[in-house]
Amino acid sequence: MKDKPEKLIVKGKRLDGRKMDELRPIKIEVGVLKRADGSCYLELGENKIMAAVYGPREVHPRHLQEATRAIVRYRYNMASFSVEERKRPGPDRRSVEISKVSRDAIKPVIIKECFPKAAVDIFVEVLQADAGTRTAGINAASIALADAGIPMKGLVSSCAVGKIDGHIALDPMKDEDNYGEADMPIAMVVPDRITLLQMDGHFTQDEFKQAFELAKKGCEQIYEMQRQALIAKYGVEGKQ
Amino acid sequence: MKDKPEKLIVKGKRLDGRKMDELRPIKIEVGVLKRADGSCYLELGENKIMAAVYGPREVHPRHLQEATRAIVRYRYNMASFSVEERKRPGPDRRSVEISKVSRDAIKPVIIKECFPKAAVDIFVEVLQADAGTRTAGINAASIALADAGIPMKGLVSSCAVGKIDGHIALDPMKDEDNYGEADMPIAMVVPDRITLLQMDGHFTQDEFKQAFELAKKGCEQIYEMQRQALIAKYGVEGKQ
Amino acid sequence: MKDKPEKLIVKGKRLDGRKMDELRPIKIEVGVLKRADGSCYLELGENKIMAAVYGPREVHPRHLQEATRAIVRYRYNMASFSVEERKRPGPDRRSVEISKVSRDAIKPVIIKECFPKAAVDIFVEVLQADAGTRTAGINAASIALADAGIPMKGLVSSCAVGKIDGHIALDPMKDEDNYGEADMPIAMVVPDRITLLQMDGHFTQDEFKQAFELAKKGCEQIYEMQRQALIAKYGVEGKQ
Amino acid sequence: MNESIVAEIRKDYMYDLAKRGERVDGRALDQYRDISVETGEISRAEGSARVQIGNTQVLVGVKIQPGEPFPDTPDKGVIITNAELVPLASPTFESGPPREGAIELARVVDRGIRESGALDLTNLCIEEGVKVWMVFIDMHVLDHDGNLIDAAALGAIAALSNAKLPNERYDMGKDGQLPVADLPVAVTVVEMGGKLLLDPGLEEEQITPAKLTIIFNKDGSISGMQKSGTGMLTSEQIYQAIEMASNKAKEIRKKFLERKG
Amino acid sequence: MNESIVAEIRKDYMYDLAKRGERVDGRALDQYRDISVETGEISRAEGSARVQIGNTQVLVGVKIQPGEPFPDTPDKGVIITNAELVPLASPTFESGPPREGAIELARVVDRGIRESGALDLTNLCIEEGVKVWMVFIDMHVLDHDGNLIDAAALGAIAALSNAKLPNERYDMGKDGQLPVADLPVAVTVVEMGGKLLLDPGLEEEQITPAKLTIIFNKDGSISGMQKSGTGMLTSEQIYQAIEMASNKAKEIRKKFLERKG
Amino acid sequence: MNESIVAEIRKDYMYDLAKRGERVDGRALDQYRDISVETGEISRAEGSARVQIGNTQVLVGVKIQPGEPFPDTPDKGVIITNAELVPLASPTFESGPPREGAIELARVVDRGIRESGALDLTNLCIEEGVKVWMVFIDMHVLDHDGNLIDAAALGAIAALSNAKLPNERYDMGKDGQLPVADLPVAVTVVEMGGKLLLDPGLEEEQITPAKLTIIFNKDGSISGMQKSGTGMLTSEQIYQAIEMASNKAKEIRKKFLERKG
Repeated sequence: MKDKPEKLIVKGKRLDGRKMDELRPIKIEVGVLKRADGSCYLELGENKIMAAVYGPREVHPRHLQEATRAIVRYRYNMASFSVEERKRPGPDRRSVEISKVSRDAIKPVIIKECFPKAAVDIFVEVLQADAGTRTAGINAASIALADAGIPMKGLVSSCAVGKIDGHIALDPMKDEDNYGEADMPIAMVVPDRITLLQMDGHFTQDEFKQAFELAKKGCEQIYEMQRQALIAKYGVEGKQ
Repeated sequence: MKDKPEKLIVKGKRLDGRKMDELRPIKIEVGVLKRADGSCYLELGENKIMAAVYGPREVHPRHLQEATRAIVRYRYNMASFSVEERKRPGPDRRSVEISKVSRDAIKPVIIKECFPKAAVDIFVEVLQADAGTRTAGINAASIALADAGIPMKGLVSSCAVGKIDGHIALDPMKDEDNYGEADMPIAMVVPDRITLLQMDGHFTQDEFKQAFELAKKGCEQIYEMQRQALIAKYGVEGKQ
Repeated sequence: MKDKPEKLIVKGKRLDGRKMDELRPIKIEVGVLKRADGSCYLELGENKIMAAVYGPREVHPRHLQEATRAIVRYRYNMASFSVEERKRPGPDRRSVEISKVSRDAIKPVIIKECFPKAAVDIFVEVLQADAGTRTAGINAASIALADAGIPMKGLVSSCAVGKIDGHIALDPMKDEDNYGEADMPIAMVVPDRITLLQMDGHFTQDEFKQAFELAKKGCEQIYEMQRQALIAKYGVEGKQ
Repeated sequence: MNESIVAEIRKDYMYDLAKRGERVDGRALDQYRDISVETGEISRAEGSARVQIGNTQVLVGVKIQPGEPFPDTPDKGVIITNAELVPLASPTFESGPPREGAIELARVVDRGIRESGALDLTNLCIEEGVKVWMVFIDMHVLDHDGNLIDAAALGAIAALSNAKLPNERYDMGKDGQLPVADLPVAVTVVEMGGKLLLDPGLEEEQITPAKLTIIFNKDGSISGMQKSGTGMLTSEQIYQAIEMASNKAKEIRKKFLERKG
Repeated sequence: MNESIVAEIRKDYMYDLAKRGERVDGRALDQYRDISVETGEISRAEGSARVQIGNTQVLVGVKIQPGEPFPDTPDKGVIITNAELVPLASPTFESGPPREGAIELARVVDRGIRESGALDLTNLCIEEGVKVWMVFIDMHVLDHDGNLIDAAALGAIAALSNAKLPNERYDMGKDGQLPVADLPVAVTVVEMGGKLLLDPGLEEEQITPAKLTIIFNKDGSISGMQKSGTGMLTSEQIYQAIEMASNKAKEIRKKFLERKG
Repeated sequence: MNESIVAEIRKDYMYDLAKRGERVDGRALDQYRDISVETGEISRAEGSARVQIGNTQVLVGVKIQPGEPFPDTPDKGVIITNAELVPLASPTFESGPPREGAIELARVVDRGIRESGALDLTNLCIEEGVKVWMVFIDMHVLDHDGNLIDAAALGAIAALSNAKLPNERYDMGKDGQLPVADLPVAVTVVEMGGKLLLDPGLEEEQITPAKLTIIFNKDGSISGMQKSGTGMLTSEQIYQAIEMASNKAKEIRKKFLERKG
């Protein structure tokens, strides 16, 4: 790990030149995989994420089936080479938790009643990581679901907000995350339905409010980009 | 591990003041858990044991079902903090063997034909260990079964006997077990049906006889305490 | 590991006195186990191999069943004490691959249509290893199948060929394998149906041809020994 | 099928109650169940606490042993937090390696301890780069009647507050008290029929679409949050939940942690 | 269902036989099957023995390698005993990590070796706290026709008696003989219809409710016992079993172990 | 059942096509699909390459870190090759530890790299017996449309050719280029209806009885072969396959590997 930079904010700008309320550049490609029913490749700064959706499809093992609706599964996984120090392949406790909260974040928008007894499987592969992989993964997964034609009540948009040298800042990148004082990823169905909220670090209750409002603004911007990507592909918002 | 005490027996008394044929203090509480169908908290000296019974209940996976009677499962587990050196969570070879012989010790008294295709699950958690956890666990499990209203042919009562500085002694505690020359846990349905018998160490055949007879006396005392605990709770011996 | 011998070939002879196209001594015993449906003990030089076949028998778990034919499973396993440095029990990546290619090598001769929904299970235990265990295992498995009365289109015969100090040599033993430049195990249904072909090391295309032709000659010799062993046991070639 | 209809009716009933400000067990929406905290029960552990919230029961043991530091933090002690949802505690818990529920529980409690600064890890260095104290926080669930997370988190900080540094056992002088710098308290709120309820019981937890746990420090600041469940919350609900939980956290800390301080 | 009726009839038949002092394979109640012990077959191992008891066949390999001692016994060698019930040996054995049957088998044999003092572990120290001999006893079952435990235990002690210390391989002088101080022998007795039978065959083992294995030292003392099965034994039966087994153990030791001594 | 009849008909159709020298996707029998190789995409890795063969897509990352050598090769670096067939890439891939398909894939690629001498392991020694470079080759399959092995092998050598030695990160001077001595290329041939086809697409791969992968060095010699599938090949077919593959390997190497050299 590199040493902590002396300052994370210089003259109101962040190490990568961003303003406090500025997202990193985002690139979205829809429908990039052949085998998956829906897919999305997404870059958020240095993060490179591939998401795929399979479904509706048969459930194995059978006893997991639900009689009146589809089950939704979500697997967040990091490629071994996606981080500085090679990661052992396979799930660890962190990825199990992220898979769980991401599933909780995405599931509310899926109209599960359309596919009784079936499964909708969401796979997110982190090809390169630079802080914010879970939020980037949720954004990509949301688009991949639309690409797969899974009926949804809306898109889920996600981003994080951090506290950096005492300031609230949108979408922390790796150094800001490592050396910052707080990190809070949220996911939202625009305009105001929160489906993910995690926080660790230190926020006064006032700081929390400021951060939370900023994060919601970030989600709104991301939502717009998600929409545009789907319109560019389909002419409309992910309708089949 | 502490060093071996110079003598384990001084003037016919053991390190904790007990006589050779004396059990450690026993405390029994019946029905201490809400979710379990039956439960028992038991202290034997420094041992603290929680036992719970679930059942009769459905068997998963299905292929383990038996058409004409219940299956009985037994899981002995040590809490990580129950021993001096923190134990990694989960089963190890020792706990697998103890689970097996404990199940063999308890199963003969359960009237399995009452519940075809069902399971009776027995869980024993060692919260603090001080030699004798398997016997204490069997005693607690036996009471938890009665508390759950599982039909039984009798109670199983269990205790160990050891050889300490050349003397046969009832119910060895940790130092006696660590530095003793033999250890023999037994379980019995009073008056004379042995359901568990293990021994390791060194016994002449005469010593074995002496030890075995002493262990049976110990079981009889424990049986009396088990009965009293159930009577205190139910007025009668575990009849529903 | 011992140091590399200065020369692996001296005056046209190999370290164990063999000629370049000479197999190690082979010993075959048919039907040596009671519980298995078919079995074979085989020695190839210092290799000691036990193979057993169970089947046709029921398939567990059920979903692996195939409606119109038997499934074939093959497990290659090394005993912990079979190699110089004690091997941890259980499958490793090498044994998983060997099991797979051995199954691919054996399966073509089994008339699977005779036993719909059933399994034919082949187990190969390496009791002592000295290079060539997978080929020796296939040879033994082939006989064990015949011993079990499984209908087959033919016997599979297998041997390896290596490049040793620049020379092509049949059936490398351990030192030749460790210090040789190439190793190529093949399996064949005589006269010319190749069912296994693996190679690693360095062969020019000409060397490959020379090696391949030599390996086929080796397989023919082995086939003859397999036949003789079955005739000795059954009077005919494994027909029941 | 009948079973699921009964469940549906029961759920509707509980939602209706909630809308009227009532709960199945008679509590007010903002009423916590009775809490009890007993410490020091496990003498084999360096610290321990048994927490009961209603019928929910969690036993937390803290073991402290010397070990090697992580290469990138050579001067810091190590915290390892683990939750065991043993099958003794609930008919729905199974044997085997921790599943996502146990992992999430452990990780949320872990972050609360860590981020609140409850343990100053540099205090736990014995010899830089060579030997530090490893603090194992093992949360053993004994009876699961809802809201495990608040119980486990309370048990963890109570066990830490009560733990000693076992210097004697390792020939490093006299035993000391594990220094604890803050007292984070987790409080969980669930949403039901548009209303917020403190401290969900098992049945409430099973039917609620969304749960929010907030961990507060002594000074009222927040050191951790975790939303779970597949429901959605409005900003308004989140702000309201924080307010409800904030007061309760202060009360719990005062009653069960500070009196020992 | 028919299958289980046939099994029931067969069981009754065997019980009736036992009551009359007879067994399905024609043996007397106290008659052991034929035993054969071949040692040294696996030259790759430091010691090995193939034991057959009737059709039951176990191959035991002993590997001896230098390794680190356990921290709490820095001057003692290490014994690691493992049993593999590979699926080649029985239609009921499955692939995968050792199940309770294999674990119990290994642990009973292990305790017999250990508690009898067969290996003096302090003899196996090379450099205190740094390097000791690790003795791996691997019991590989090849054919399971009942009474694996006696076969495995006999194989273990025969393989140890036959093992060398591979000093040369590790540049520590000449190879030596592994010093073996006692010769524990396990003998198993089962109860059937009130009678006791020595050395159960597979079919007997499957229907017997209770099995008792006793491990005897050279001097006739006992270094291990293990009751298994879900039956109950009376004290009288236990005393009688010890007597039956004690004589047999002496005989087996004399015939298969001491002649090599 | 219908499904399997359809599959049977489809299979017959493809066999018939092959006999006439045609393929379902319109390719000639010896025609490879379009290949693309992009390197350096993953800046977090020391080397990386994304290979596409038709719709098949594999991303290979190479991580290089210091570590301990194996005791028996104290002066040699270590190669660790791993393939992840993640469930994102195909409806038939499942989560969990690598199954035999992934293991075979990794091991074949590994042998090709190793046996070709592409990496001179003695060049990767930092301090004999103490510290060497560990080269992790991780092959992450993203889209499985047949012939993963050629794609993975090509990705592996392309990523290695493109990798740097991260000396700076470990305070060992300037970053260097990982020295790559040979450029092994794997080419796969399948048999169908007596004909040989280069570069099987997914559907072809699923119905072919036998597949042969051959790995060629720069000088045309062979460093690895692997037959898979339960079909049988004649000697003639094997010789012919080698010839077909040999030419193609040269072409691929020239186009996608040497231009970077």
